[in-house]
Amino acid sequence: MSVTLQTDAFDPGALLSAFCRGRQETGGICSFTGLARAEAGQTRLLTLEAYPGFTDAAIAAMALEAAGRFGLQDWRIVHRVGPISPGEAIVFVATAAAHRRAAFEACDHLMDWLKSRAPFWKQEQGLDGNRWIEPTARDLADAARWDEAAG
Amino acid sequence: MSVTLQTDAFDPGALLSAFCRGRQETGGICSFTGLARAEAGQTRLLTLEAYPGFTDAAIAAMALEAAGRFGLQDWRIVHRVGPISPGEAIVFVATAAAHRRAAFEACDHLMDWLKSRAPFWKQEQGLDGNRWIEPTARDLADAARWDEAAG
Amino acid sequence: MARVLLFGRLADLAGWRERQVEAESLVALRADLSKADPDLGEALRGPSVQVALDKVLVRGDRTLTPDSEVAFLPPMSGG
Amino acid sequence: MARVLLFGRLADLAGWRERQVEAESLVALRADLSKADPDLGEALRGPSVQVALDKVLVRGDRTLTPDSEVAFLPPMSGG
Repeated sequence: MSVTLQTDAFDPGALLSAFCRGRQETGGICSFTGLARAEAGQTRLLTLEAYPGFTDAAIAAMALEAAGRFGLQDWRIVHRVGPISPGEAIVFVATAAAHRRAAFEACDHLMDWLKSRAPFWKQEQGLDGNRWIEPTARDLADAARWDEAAG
Repeated sequence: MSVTLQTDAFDPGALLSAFCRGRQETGGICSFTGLARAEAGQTRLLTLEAYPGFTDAAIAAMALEAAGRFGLQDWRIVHRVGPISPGEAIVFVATAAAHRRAAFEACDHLMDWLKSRAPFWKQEQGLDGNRWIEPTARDLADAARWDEAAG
Repeated sequence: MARVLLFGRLADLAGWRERQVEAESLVALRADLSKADPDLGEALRGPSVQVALDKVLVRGDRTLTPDSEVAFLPPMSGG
Repeated sequence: MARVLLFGRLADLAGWRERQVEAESLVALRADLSKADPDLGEALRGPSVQVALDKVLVRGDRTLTPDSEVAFLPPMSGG
């Protein structure tokens, strides 16, 4: 149960191997890896800014809430900050539960929240200059799916 | 896009590392790893029987159908056969898509099908002897969620 | 002559998993298996048992050739 | 004296990301920042800008101590 924000690239598989190890009562582990897309030649550099101590605390609080709600046995979140090249992993989320439905739903839910509400500031450097990005309508709609379910 | 049935144990992380490599246009990769549970001390050995050439063909046909339905860029399925000890991985499914919703849904769907309808015969060796297992009501209900969606 | 495969509880019941059997059709094969082992014959007639000929599910009768492979599949448990 | 942090487009607008500012309250701090850079002052008043004091979101005024950390947070983009 931990959050890591890091500027170095990471290997999602190494994180999954570590997360799977020594589990006797876990039935299912779901992982999601978000990658930076190249967007068909329009090469972009993505830069993520975080507020250390605030961003990781917000993510941990959210993950603990989700762990209780979905009955998770364990979770792990790693998020890149700083410049990220196309093809590189931006985020890794893994969830462990006794049954697979809980692992899938919690991972999906955590990703929706991370993509739309986590305290990051994202900048795309494209051919037409730099711009700060806000969550897409799709991201907000995805995240809102869980608000009703919580009611 | 391949299915492997194997008697040897595997490392889910190594499979995920290989699956993530060199992706320029993939936005999200979802993976699910199913593990054999120890069931609190009631140590069991699980044995899975497959029909080589039939089981793998059925899984590949199902995965290709799902790839079309969800717009997957790629998928990978590895399934153990033979005796499996508690804590060991039984199944690994990974899906790659441009956007995360498709990756999650396809992986979830493939797992539901694999757990309930894939041509395996599963035997549990428990303290009270061996028994052949059929899909649980939960497995069948999970798989049936997708029948309506396809209509 | 066909190669016959049994899976899961059918193999446990019969005490074998693979056998060469002389038969010119699926109907003749079922009759031969039933004659040699009535309990197995009964089990193979169960509505939940499927038959694959050369790795493709089939229903009803089929002609068998010397290199046919016939598999009797009890209800699949999923993985 | 408080440590002031700006994030995202606010830092681009101001041309700095971190600065020590003399101020005894959040209201006084905003006034000082606005006086030195009216455009920044205007941006900080936007309804979508949140304020964190010592890494906790706050609303309204607060007393600042010499080791206070004040962060101005534009809309978060998600990861």
